[in-house]
Amino acid sequence: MAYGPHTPEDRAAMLEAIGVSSVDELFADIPADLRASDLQLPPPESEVELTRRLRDMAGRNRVDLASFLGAGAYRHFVPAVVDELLLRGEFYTAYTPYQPEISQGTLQTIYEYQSMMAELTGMEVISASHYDGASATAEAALMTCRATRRERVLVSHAVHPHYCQTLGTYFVGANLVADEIPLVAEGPAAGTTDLAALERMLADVDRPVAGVVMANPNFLGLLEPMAEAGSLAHAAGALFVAVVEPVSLAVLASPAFYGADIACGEGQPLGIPLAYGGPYLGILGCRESLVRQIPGRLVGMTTDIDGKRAFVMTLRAREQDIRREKAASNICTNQALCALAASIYLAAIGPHGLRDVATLGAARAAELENALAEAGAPRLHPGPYLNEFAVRVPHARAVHRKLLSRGVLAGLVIAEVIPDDPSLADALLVCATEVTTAYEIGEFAWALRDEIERGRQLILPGMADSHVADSQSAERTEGGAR
Amino acid sequence: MAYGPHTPEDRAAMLEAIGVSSVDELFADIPADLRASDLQLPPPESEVELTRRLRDMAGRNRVDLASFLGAGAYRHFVPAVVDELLLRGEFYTAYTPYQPEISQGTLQTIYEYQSMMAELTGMEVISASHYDGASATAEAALMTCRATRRERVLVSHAVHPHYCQTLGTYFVGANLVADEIPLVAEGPAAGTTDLAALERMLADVDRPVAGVVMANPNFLGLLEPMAEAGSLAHAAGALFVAVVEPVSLAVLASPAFYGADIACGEGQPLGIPLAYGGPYLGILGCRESLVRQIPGRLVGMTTDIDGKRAFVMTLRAREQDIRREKAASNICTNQALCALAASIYLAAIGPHGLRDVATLGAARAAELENALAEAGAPRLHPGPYLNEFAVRVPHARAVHRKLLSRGVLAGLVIAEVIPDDPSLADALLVCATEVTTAYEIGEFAWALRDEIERGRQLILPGMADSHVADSQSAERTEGGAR
Amino acid sequence: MTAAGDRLGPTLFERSRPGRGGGKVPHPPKDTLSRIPSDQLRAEGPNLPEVAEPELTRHFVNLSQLNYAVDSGFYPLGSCTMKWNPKVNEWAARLTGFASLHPFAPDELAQGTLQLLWEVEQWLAEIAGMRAVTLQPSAGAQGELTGILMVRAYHRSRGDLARTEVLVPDSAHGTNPATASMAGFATVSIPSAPDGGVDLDAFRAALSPKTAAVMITNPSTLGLFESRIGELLAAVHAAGALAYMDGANLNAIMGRFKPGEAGFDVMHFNVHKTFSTPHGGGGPGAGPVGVGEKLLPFLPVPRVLREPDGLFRLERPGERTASIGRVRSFAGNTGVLVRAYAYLRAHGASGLREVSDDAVLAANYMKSQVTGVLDVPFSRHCMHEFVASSATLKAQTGIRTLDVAKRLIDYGFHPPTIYFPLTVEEALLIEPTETEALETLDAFVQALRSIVDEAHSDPDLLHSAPHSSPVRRLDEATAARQPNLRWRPMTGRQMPCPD
Amino acid sequence: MTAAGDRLGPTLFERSRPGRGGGKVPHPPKDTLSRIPSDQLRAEGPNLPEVAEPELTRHFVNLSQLNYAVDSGFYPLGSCTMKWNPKVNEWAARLTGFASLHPFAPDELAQGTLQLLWEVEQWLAEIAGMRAVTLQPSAGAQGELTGILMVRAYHRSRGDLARTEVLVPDSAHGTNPATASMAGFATVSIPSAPDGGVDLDAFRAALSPKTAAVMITNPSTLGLFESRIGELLAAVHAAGALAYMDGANLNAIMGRFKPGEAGFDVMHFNVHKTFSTPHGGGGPGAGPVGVGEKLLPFLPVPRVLREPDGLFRLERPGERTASIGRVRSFAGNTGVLVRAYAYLRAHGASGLREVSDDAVLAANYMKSQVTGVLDVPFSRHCMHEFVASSATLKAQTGIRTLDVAKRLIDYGFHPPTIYFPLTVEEALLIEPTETEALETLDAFVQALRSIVDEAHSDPDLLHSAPHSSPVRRLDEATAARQPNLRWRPMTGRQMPCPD
Ligand SMILES: Cc1ncc(COP(=O)(O)O)c(C=O)c1O
Ligand SMILES: Cc1ncc(COP(=O)(O)O)c(C=O)c1O
Repeated sequence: MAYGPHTPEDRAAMLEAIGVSSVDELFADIPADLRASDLQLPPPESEVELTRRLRDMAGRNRVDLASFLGAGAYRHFVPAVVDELLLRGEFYTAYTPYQPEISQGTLQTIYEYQSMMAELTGMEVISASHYDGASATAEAALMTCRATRRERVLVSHAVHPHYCQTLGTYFVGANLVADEIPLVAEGPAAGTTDLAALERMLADVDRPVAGVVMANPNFLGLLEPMAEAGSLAHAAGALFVAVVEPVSLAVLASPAFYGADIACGEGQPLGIPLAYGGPYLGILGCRESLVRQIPGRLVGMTTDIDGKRAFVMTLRAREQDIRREKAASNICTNQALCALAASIYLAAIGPHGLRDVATLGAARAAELENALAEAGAPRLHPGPYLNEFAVRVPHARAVHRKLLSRGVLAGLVIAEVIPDDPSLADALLVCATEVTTAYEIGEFAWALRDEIERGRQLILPGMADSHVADSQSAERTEGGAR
Repeated sequence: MAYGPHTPEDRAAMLEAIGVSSVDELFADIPADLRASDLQLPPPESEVELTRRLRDMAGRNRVDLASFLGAGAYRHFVPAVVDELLLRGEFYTAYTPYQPEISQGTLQTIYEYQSMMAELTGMEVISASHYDGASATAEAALMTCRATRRERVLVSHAVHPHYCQTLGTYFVGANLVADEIPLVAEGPAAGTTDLAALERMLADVDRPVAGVVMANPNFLGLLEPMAEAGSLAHAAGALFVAVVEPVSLAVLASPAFYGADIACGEGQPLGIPLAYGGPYLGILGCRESLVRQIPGRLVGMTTDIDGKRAFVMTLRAREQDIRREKAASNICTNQALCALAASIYLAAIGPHGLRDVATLGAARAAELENALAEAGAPRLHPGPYLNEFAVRVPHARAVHRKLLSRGVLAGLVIAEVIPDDPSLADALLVCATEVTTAYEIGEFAWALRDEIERGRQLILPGMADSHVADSQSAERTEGGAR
Repeated sequence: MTAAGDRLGPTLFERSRPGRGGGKVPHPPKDTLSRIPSDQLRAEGPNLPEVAEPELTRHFVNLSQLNYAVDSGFYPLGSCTMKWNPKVNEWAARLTGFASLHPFAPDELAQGTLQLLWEVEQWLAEIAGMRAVTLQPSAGAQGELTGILMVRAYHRSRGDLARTEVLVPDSAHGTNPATASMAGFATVSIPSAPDGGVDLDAFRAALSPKTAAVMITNPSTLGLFESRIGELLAAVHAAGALAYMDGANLNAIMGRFKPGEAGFDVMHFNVHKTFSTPHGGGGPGAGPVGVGEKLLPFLPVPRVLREPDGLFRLERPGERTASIGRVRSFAGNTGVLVRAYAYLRAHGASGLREVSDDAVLAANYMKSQVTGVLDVPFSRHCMHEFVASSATLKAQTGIRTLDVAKRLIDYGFHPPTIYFPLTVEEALLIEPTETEALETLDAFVQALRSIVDEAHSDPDLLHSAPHSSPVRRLDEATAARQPNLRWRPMTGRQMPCPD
Repeated sequence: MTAAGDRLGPTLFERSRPGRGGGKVPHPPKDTLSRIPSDQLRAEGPNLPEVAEPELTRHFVNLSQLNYAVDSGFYPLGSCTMKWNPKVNEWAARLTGFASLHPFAPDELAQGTLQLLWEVEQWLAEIAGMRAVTLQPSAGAQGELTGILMVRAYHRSRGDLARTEVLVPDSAHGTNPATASMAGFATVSIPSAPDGGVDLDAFRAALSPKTAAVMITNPSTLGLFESRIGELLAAVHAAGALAYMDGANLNAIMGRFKPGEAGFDVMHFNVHKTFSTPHGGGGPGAGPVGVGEKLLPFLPVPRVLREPDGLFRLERPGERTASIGRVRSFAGNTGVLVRAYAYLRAHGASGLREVSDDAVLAANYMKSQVTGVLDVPFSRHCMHEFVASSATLKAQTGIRTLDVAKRLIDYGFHPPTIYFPLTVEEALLIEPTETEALETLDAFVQALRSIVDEAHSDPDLLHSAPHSSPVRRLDEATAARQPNLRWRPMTGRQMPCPD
């Protein structure tokens, strides 16, 4: 066996001590008629072969394009110190700090994570940690129902679609209701949550609302009227949940500032690799009064019997191993190592560095906006944004695809993720961060102008749809796109 | 400053405590007329910019070719555990274990290195460590002079040319003499050290020989008559120095077995990256009787005052910090981290694994020999080899160059390193290791056959030389080759 | 300070000084944010620590050394499977092609990862004897939720709305009942029989038309194979309910028992247990779910599909309408699954079976050695772990399992899981795993023996243990009564810094 | 065992069991070696340890924790410059393009590394005010040898064979006289003046037509800038000798003093000191050498050349015949130089000057604080380090510098360099470097203060220190008298295993 220490002699000695003559005897409890058929799997591979295979597979991913893709997961610079420390076996091969006397490393780093996230969000209590932004948002919404003993939440249509869908899955299961708040269709607030609609929905006395969930920046990159929305929610006796992006909190108003009761979001931008979607970090925090509703681990400061300062898991009566069916959630294994990554990242980059990261992203995004507008792809919405925005591109899907072969990953074809919203058809969601270069922006704009130009020349009025259909069937045969 | 902790307040507080008003005052001892002109260097770079620059530079190296290049530095598989452990700050950011009480990690690993190298070479004493194979060989040769109080060593022409040259540099400085033992020109022993010549050279009573230095396998990959040569050396009162390749010692007779007094060589194959030549690891070991002549660090086992087993640097009276101008060598900073890499590698791969590494290399090399012979490039020498050998290729330099553009790094053009030996003109030195694949061998053979074919068609008799000259001037304009 | 001095250190906040750190990111143009309305901007920057990289590194290096980990010693934490985490897996997950791939990357840019995910699904399906596997759930508990939501969807799809209960044995892990609640079901607890298995009569009695599913952990949390599994499954299916297997202990039975073949309808895997991905101080893991034919349509979106031409793609939104939907963003904990893939490939069919055989062998060996030292309530062969108990010791000496556990720390070992499962008094759940050397197992048993001696000869030594750890027993009561959950500069309430 | 238990462990050999380990390499065909004559083959395999990867990892993880390192605490080891080793440098050196490049790769495949080496040469030349730099020497000592061999070649090239002596101040590092010997020269030791500088009269008296070179360490090993450097250099050159600067302490004077500009003919750099490359438990480092016009022809081969078209190449054999030849294989410790390059670029002109300023500032600050605690023999401003002495303390209490040093370990610090330079009685050479926080410097001084108090109040505590380290003072005498330099299974002589 690849990593085991047992020699044939070791095995023989153990069998003898047990008093059996073969390992098979130890499996006697498995009923004979239920024993497994042979494993139809390949033979073992040595590390030489394995590394060759893995290197080849990794090489079949293309990560060398100039990428403007964000949409909930962001390319950021990660200082080298982060991974070197994460690779310390003492951190990554330990587990939940059940024995605090020999887990102070994990415990103190979790406490520091809680503290730093509390600073960023302004929340009093941060739990460490949840699976990702989507499940943290679902848990946040569930919290509002437990806290208010109401059964309905309102979720903005501009919350990340994956979060909305996950929340929906969790809510269906729990026999709770999640309704969608529409967006403003036109005018200066286009693309942000429709506050008038929200007010109407909150006014439905037969269906009292436990919580209102909105994202800032929202999925389309736009800044939302969070303070106003929070006031409306509170006026209706509902809690207000802010879905936030942690890097942006270096410069944007914090959830506490605009009165959110719960903050949640995706921690990936804090030093965690993109890795095709995970492991990421679900951020979840709340006001002090909600502390007994919050799911997940909490570490507190205390002393040992000698009076030395020390850290320990606390308020565990919310957790499944103690509370079982009455627990705040079933979460057990969490994303502690990702929380550690976020802590090291934040400490390494520092508050001023984080501000620079957020601001540089905003600066590059403004350059990108100008370059794309000149290339013929103006913004779709007029409102303020930080570093991500939607642009209108005729035949977005086809153009996006063409740009791939020119080395540009032109953000997200929004219709592929939100297929049912006509206002978002023919739009790309693009983002810039501190690692986006002027050269990449130039390449994108140049190639885009060229493709838009060609599109104008080739596609006569009325042909647009069939063109899209064509490109879809082309995709099918190449097995590529969604 | 990029990594410093000092804030302006810190600096002000320190200046005040010192009692000066500016840092400039601290440099008052530098005579005014000798103060530096401004540094004409670029401004600092943030880690974002720096990593981009370094990634670009690394990308400008081409390491993706099918490589058959060895010649003293070998491509080997390195288990992942090696680098993960090397990256532990406790190892790589410590220094020489001057304070053994808080350096047992370094000390025990050095002791283990000494022990494992002793097992491989059969030597009693291993010093840890020297810069590389070349300087270790030079130090070994110097040892023979100190031990015998003679002033002349004989070095086989088939010792790695860089080692011969380095030894020469060291010897010229020390006013000592190094003479070259020629190789057998023809017959079954062609390419190995000429024992008859050695015997003659040893017989020169006016110029008594301190040591005889031979490599096994030698630079041409051939196995040498080490036992016979050792006997000849000893008969003449000289010491016998074996230059060895450590992976090969898993299967080849050890220096102790054939009676060498000193073993030296390059430790790079033991888990150390190629890295364009360094840092590598100079291996140096000797018989117990020579222990006071050996330069470099020695760690011994002892106890502490409580009787606990512990390790400590010992026999330090050989070293420069104690012995100054009478020291065995001026070596101070060594290659301890590379010695640690070798230790972890050896322990990870294990004795059977090391045997497999050596044997797989030999197996692949035999396949390579057959494939190249079929392609029209037969071996240059008939004698036995392990995993490296020379082949005859017409217009070797030009063919080698052509193969580069076909993705094959066809070993070493021997004439580029040993320009003065007509028997080695038009020859390539090629090697295979456990990472060489059948596919790579196939590519090499196929491309080589093709180039040899073309060469036959294009080059009329008599044109060969001008062709070479042409290709050299082509090289010049492209600025590429040596 | 590693090798010397006090080993506790200040927090990052106490190490912070205004103006320290920096050098990571170029400075942005000054007026960049002026285009954003000022009420959207933060008035004051977050009060994050400012530390230079040297201090930062020492902080985390020294903290790490306060941890006990698999990489430092024996960690027989029952039910958690603290096996060796191969280093090549860490290398693999960090390959740029894997690590830098955006989750919304078009399929054609993601063929390497998609193939890997697809292959992991095939391997897991074969190991479990299931029809298909989803890799999305982020941990075992989320896998449970996914599985039970599929059960719910299945019954609803048949118009069967009456099934509101999930049966859970009393020895089950806390996630099982918690999951049932999250999925809107009432939990019915089933008692254990004296042999540690499920009480078949009680089980049959609890089954009814209201039963949506039964969640069985097999091998159970007592480390025992459920030998009446055939009868249990027959009864479940006869009642029209579905059988969920909590597969967290699959590491004991690979190549020996395939849950799907035996009749389970759905199960989850814990890759951070069975397939060696690191536990990360609490996570991340991954909790794939395997299903049989019945639940196939309900798998969460998106699945990884292989086209006839051999290329791979993710399911598109709306492509499979019966699905329970998403349980998280994107495709799953891919980075964890890369590690699992490396483990699967390194072992192959024979190696995986050997993993289970060696895990069971080591556990039975330890059990044989611990018998006579502590109580060992179940005498039949165990699987990968076994329960011991200090009940007799407590009766004789007053020494509790907690004291034994704390004293093990002084002997250089991580204690086993204690007071779980809840059904055994003064329980210690001991799981040696297959990657521990015989000498290590022996040394641990020897330590237990010495501790039992000490319990008689010097009980105070145990009451006050551990003695050699960086801190000693903690004041957990104050921690809970006056929770201090975040650093607050300058308030009277917080504890003093140890410096 | 990190967090608990005894922290010493057995050797790899004691952990070995026949049959453990493996799984790394595929098995070769059986008869592969039959083509090799049997007398060339090894009869028995080497007796290397057989351990599985989990044991292996724990072995090295636990050993590492027995080390004190810059990454764990303050390490003011004078003369060695234990400054922070930036982590991005480690990342850079591991980039595949750098790490996997074969040293015989044709130049066209090596443009990235060649450019990097070429740029490092330019940066170093500018910093030192030298004409050119070779990056080949593997460490400072090899740089010294290279430099002195060039001096030798220079005199010989002029037919001047009488120059057989090298002058070395008595405070010099041991490598200086050892180097002179290796290069075939006799060492003439020059006494220090009371102010710590070279005694100018003694120096002038020693200079003669036999003087080949003088090796001056500047700043000196006392941490002092050689203020009479102008006079010294003038005298050297007037005598027809060359001036070698041991530049190991260049970290104090970057941007403040350029040795080449001032008149030095040759110098070496210690990149593992000045340019932050890690010390690796003893190495590797790199010792580039800079030369002025006179020694240019003698630089070792191969140099890195930049062609007019902007491409880079290595010198070819025989291209420059005056060269002293090779001092090692291949191009140098390239992996170390990648790290140095990252450091140079991260700092730029302003940062490098700031490095030196902050190093000097920190040293003078500590000196001001240590004054009055221990003797501080030289009162003028120091450079990057300063000498203290326990001479008075010893006279008063019998406590030696060794005891002070060992006691510092208990306070969580690595001791300074002790008993060096040899010219100061009971010396402690303290070098804080520029990367230590003010609080750290203060804490160290505070520890010194406490120790001095203890020397009066409780001297035995110091005689027997350290008390908190994994082992206590060692029996070095036995180690030297009966050297045990390699593990030998089963002999009576060896010490028992601690397990
Ligand atoms: C039996 C059992 N079921 C379920 C779980 C929950 O898995 P996870 O922690 O991955 O959510 C565990 C984990 O420890 C377990 O042991
Ligand atoms: C002043 C001085 N010169 C020379 C050296 C030798 O350099 P290296 O150890 O790199 O060989 C040192 C190293 O410590 C030194 O401090």
